[in-house]
Amino acid sequence: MVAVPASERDVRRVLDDDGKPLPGARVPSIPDATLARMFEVMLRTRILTRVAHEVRLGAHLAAMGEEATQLAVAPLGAEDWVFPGACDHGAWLWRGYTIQQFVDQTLGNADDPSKGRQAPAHHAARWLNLVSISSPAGTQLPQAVGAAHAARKLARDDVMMTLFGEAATSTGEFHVGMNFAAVWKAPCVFVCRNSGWAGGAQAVQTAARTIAAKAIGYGMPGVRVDGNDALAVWQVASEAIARARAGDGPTLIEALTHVVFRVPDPPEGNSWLEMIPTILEFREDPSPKDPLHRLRGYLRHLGLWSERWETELAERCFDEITRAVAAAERKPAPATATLFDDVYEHMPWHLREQRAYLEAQHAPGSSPLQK
Amino acid sequence: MVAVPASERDVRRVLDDDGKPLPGARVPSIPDATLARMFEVMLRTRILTRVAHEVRLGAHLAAMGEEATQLAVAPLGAEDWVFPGACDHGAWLWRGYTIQQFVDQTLGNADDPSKGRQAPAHHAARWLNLVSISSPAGTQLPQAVGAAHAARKLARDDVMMTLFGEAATSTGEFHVGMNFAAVWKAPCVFVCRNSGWAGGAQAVQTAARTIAAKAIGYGMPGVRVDGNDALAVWQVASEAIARARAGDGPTLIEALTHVVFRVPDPPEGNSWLEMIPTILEFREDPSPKDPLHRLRGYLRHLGLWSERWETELAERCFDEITRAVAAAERKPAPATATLFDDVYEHMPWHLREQRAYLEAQHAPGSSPLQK
Amino acid sequence: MPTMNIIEAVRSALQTQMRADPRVVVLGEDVGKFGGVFRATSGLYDEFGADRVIDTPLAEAGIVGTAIGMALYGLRPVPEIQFGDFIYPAFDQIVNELAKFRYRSGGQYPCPVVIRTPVGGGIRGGHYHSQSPEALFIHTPGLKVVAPSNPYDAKGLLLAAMRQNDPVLFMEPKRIYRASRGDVPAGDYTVELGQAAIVRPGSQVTVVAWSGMVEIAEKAAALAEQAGISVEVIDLRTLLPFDIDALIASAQKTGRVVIVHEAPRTCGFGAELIASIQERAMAHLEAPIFRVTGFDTPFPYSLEHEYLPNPDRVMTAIRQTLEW
Amino acid sequence: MPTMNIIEAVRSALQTQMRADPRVVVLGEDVGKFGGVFRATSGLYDEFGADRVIDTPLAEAGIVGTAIGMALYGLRPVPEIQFGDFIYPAFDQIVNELAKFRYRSGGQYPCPVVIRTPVGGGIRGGHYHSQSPEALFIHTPGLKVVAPSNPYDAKGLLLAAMRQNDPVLFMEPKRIYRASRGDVPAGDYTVELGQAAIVRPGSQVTVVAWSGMVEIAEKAAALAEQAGISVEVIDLRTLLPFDIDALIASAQKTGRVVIVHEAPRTCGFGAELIASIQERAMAHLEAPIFRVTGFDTPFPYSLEHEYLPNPDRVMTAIRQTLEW
Ligand SMILES: Cc1ncc(C[n+]2csc(CCOP(=O)(O)OP(=O)(O)O)c2C)c(N)n1
Ligand SMILES: Cc1ncc(C[n+]2csc(CCOP(=O)(O)OP(=O)(O)O)c2C)c(N)n1
Ligand SMILES: [Mg+2]
Ligand SMILES: [Mg+2]
Repeated sequence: MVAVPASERDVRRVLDDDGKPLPGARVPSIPDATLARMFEVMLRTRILTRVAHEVRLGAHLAAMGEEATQLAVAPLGAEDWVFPGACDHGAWLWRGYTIQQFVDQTLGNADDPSKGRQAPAHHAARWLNLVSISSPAGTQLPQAVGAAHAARKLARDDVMMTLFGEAATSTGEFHVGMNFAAVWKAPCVFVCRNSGWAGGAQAVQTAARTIAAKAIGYGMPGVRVDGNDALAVWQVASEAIARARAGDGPTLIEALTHVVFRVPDPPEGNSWLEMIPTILEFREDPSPKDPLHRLRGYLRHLGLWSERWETELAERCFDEITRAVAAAERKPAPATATLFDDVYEHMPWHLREQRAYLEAQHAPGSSPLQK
Repeated sequence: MVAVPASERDVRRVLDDDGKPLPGARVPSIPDATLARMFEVMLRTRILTRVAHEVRLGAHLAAMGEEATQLAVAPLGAEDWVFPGACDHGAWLWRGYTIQQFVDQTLGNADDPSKGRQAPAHHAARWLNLVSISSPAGTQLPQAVGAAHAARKLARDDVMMTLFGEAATSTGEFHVGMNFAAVWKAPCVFVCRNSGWAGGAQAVQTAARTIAAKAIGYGMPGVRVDGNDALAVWQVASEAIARARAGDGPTLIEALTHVVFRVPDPPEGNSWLEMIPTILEFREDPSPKDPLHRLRGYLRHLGLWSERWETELAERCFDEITRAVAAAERKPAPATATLFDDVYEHMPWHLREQRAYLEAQHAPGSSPLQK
Repeated sequence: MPTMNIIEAVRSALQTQMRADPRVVVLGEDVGKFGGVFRATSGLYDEFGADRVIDTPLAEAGIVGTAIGMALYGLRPVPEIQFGDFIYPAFDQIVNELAKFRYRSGGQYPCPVVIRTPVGGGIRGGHYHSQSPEALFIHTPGLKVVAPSNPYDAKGLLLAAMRQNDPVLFMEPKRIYRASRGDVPAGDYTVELGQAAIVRPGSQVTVVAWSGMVEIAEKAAALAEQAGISVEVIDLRTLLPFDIDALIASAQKTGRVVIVHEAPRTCGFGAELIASIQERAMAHLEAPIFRVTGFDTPFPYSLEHEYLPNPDRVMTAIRQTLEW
Repeated sequence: MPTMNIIEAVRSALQTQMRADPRVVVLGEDVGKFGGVFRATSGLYDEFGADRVIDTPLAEAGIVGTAIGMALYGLRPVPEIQFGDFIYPAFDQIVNELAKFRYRSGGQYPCPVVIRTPVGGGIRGGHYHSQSPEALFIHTPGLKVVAPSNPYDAKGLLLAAMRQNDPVLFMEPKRIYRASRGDVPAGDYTVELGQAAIVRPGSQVTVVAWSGMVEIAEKAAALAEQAGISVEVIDLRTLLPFDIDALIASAQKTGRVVIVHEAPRTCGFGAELIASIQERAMAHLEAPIFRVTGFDTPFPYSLEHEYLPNPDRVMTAIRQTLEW
């Protein structure tokens, strides 16, 4: 029952390099409004990732070019859960996380939904069934599997999706997550963004010819998809979600992505508001793999795209970021005493004591030198 | 370049159920003396495992029936290293670990080569290139890979072999060990004893059809072998060792074994010397899978076996165990002060202090009640 | 009231809570049909089925990792780790994930997982079936750590742990799993987390212990009594957050404190208790606070009884603090 | 003598020892061509090649597990863990394997692996790029734990660590990786393990610190001086085995001790130091030993400077111990 691609070249595509449906390709039927929204979210993700990169906050460059792959979440329902990796900003925007929330989290101010607890790009949105992100690679995999198994135990038909980079496939967590999922037939979709890029370097992560082939060792189907082709990603994700929802178990999706911008690291100290206007020119990926270029081509092919529409989208996005940053920068940091909240449901004595100590230290006139 | 069996039924065999070469099988050419020694070690392993089981020391029953698989180490050279699992007693006996050492370790007396530090079945023999065993499943895999990589870095052509049960394939350590080995093309042979039995129970470890299939996900060849067929095990192990030695990288061997004796757990408090004679009758495995039965058949076929020879071997083994136990029981426990040796090369102040404290506590007249 | 040993008490707690709350599930290696390596879950599979008593492959990171996901989604998982010594493959999931989920999400994602695991030596288990790793988890903000010493507390504390909303590491004293017997209500009750018990009142020396060492402390107190010394024995029961009030009250009363634990001495939990007590009750202390602990070696095999604290050693420390 | 920062000093130690001993290899994520996330291994790949500067897949258990195998076989591996926060996937290999190999084999299998990892906060790294996990390893018999605070010690201690035969966890203070500069001999020298340094002599209060907190302790001592208080600052340098003689000598001299560390307070290494000092020098202590530490929360992001000990807090503790 285990399907895996016959060869490395067996990569699902729907669109050609310019966004026209390939001859003979099954084209998924996606409503026009949804297609337009996909383009909009991909564009916003691109801009947001780039701006955040330029101010050295909350995004690695490596995520640029992965916008279509991040939209593997698009065919999910709102009740389904997502366990994202560290730079799947598109998944957040798709589900309704706002740019203001994004910026508030990035700056860690008092309005951050996570209360300024984590470094940039480590969001959490319970109301969107988007699970809190951590840095250690791969840890979200067994967690997604547990949630998926729980959904079945509770006789709900929710599906879990988790996203991760190809380097995460080297972790023990990948292995135990995949293995438990297959043994339990958990309704879980594993989406690996294979960019050939890990952190700052291009380390060899595996001697296997494909990531999808790893599925075989778990008795799970594995599929490869062109991660720059938003329609193909939609299609394989839809199939995997349907399988999971029908009780047929998990799927591993290997999405081949690429690293878009080989621009140098920005200097420290760039400011948001200065950087925003200068980003416009970088919006386009010079490579024919650009997922935005392809989806744009498809939309044009359908008569859904115009230069003016895209320009408006981009400008609205810059505008939103500008306003969000301006607002965010006016917001205070979380109150000092909140440092001790949420360690436990109810604060135990030792944290109450430590909070009192900290408040006393911060009280006016408390400097030990003045005594 | 990755070879894996075409189907579950693709399992290497050389001998039929009664030890005759199967029609068309390539029979490995093994010197007569080696074949006889293989039978002897398997028989001794069987007896030792069973006796140790009856006195509830140092062996699980599950290892009985895996004697031929443990001899995957037989084609190795003495310079090659073995990272065994917890019950690969045959590997130890094959390499020259004596029954006396086995019993001394089991009883943890002063002559135990590991100084009574570990529970039974956790041997270590540096002089035999047999690496110290620990309990946590799978931890020896990356260690074997590291040693293998080290051998290549030092331009030596030593090969490492590691043995483990099928449950260990569920651990993160299996994954990282296999992955590093394949990425580094380390000269390492992975031998999985697949008994379908894990500890006291038969938990499902994987949804994959075979363990060998897991090799695909690492870009490593995987082979299946009938683990009850000593000649087939010798053959696949020899091939994998040769590949490793030639610089062609690691191999995963899945040896299909079975659990021989479904006898109940013995009562607590059985003594070695009482149990030894009563074991004789259990020597034979009723199932046609018994690896001893098969190798016996082959030896008979070659004219190398006689009833009398085997009886003598068995009696000599019982005799050796009897004498070893009698000697071991007369040996003292390790001296109390040795508790603090070997934590570090040189004992730091805090351990010297703790040793002095313990010696004072044990000094005559030191009972606090007498003060 | 029925008599139970610790295993039976744990099983009774699991059964009670599984009947009361359909969200409770048990998972781990061989916890299902087989009933667990120490039989703590035996019978649960028959009563609650494979949906709620879940066998897993051999992978502690998977057991805890999936338990986290279950808890996030709304179940109340109670994973079992076969031996405390095998908890380390799950260390990252416990320390970086489970303990931090509530905090890192600003309170959005509580993670109520109760991890049960047997700890401690004295069963001829060697390095890998004997360890007492409590200090590692007490040093991990976001976890609670509970360590009962007897059947009554085991059931009551486990029920309390399963009913609150923070992750708990529940350590069970395996050496006395069966040896420790006592009256345990068949029905429902809880023992509040964070409360120590004075298991023996006394006036001259306070001995603090937990888990398998409470028995040793009590034996030492009995020896002391024979020698005319009145010892108060405190069973800490919850190690994080620990009952500072009980400790300080006793230390202020006796002025002399001895801590007993099985884990290695250096950076063990005894050190924290000493630090916390001297910070608050220095003026009352008549002597340094002494520790009777396991030594700073890996847990040994042949010499395990030389390694383990015993009543004699505790008695020596009691004398030492009195004679100081 | 050249001036170096800590990164350069670490690199210089690696280069010196790799030239001296062909068995030394470096491995880890991106340590090769890329030169390491903090550039500590940059240049080594060019000089020593891919055979001795080994890139690995992303798997800390694999990095440490294979390093163990290399050491058993006869190499002297120096693995790098990118951040101390990511060491937990290797916890089982470190605690159950690396630390116990020599002991469990009766001395047959020494395992000389030196694990380098950056620790500590103050770089806006949040939960997962800021932790100080030393206590977990100090509680693990069989390991040595080293934590330099400046370039000179970093090079000398790392050279010493690579030349002895026990496993070492070598923790580097990442906040001051580049900010801390000083004279460092270009050539070969060692700083003996197990020896503290009195970085500032004083008579009234002893402040004990290590790693990134030594700087804070020194600043507090300077503040104290302005207030007419003479503070002795001890940089522990090696945390296991720690220099008990230096601690006791200073405590006996001053009678007042403050411990400063970044890690959470409860069950941190400060507790052990307090326990050890009061056991041996109680009669000399004029006040409880106070701790200035990180709080018992996960390492925060926005409020990290509220979390971290600072000179003001140390000064408060100094006053407290004097006024007690
Ligand atoms: C367990 C662990 N070790 C090390 C790191 C440091 N690190 C951060 S990103 C990264 C590379 C990740 O590459 P990949 O998984 O391909 O994700 P991508 O950056 O391409 O999204 C590494 C090693 C980490 N996050 N987790
Ligand atoms: C990490 C870890 N968790 C749990 C255990 C407890 N345990 C001991 S043996 C065993 C089953 C091992 O089965 P398998 O790997 O198939 O080996 P076999 O017993 O068949 O040789 C388990 C779970 C362990 N040894 N290590
Ligand atoms: Mg990548
Ligand atoms: Mg097995």
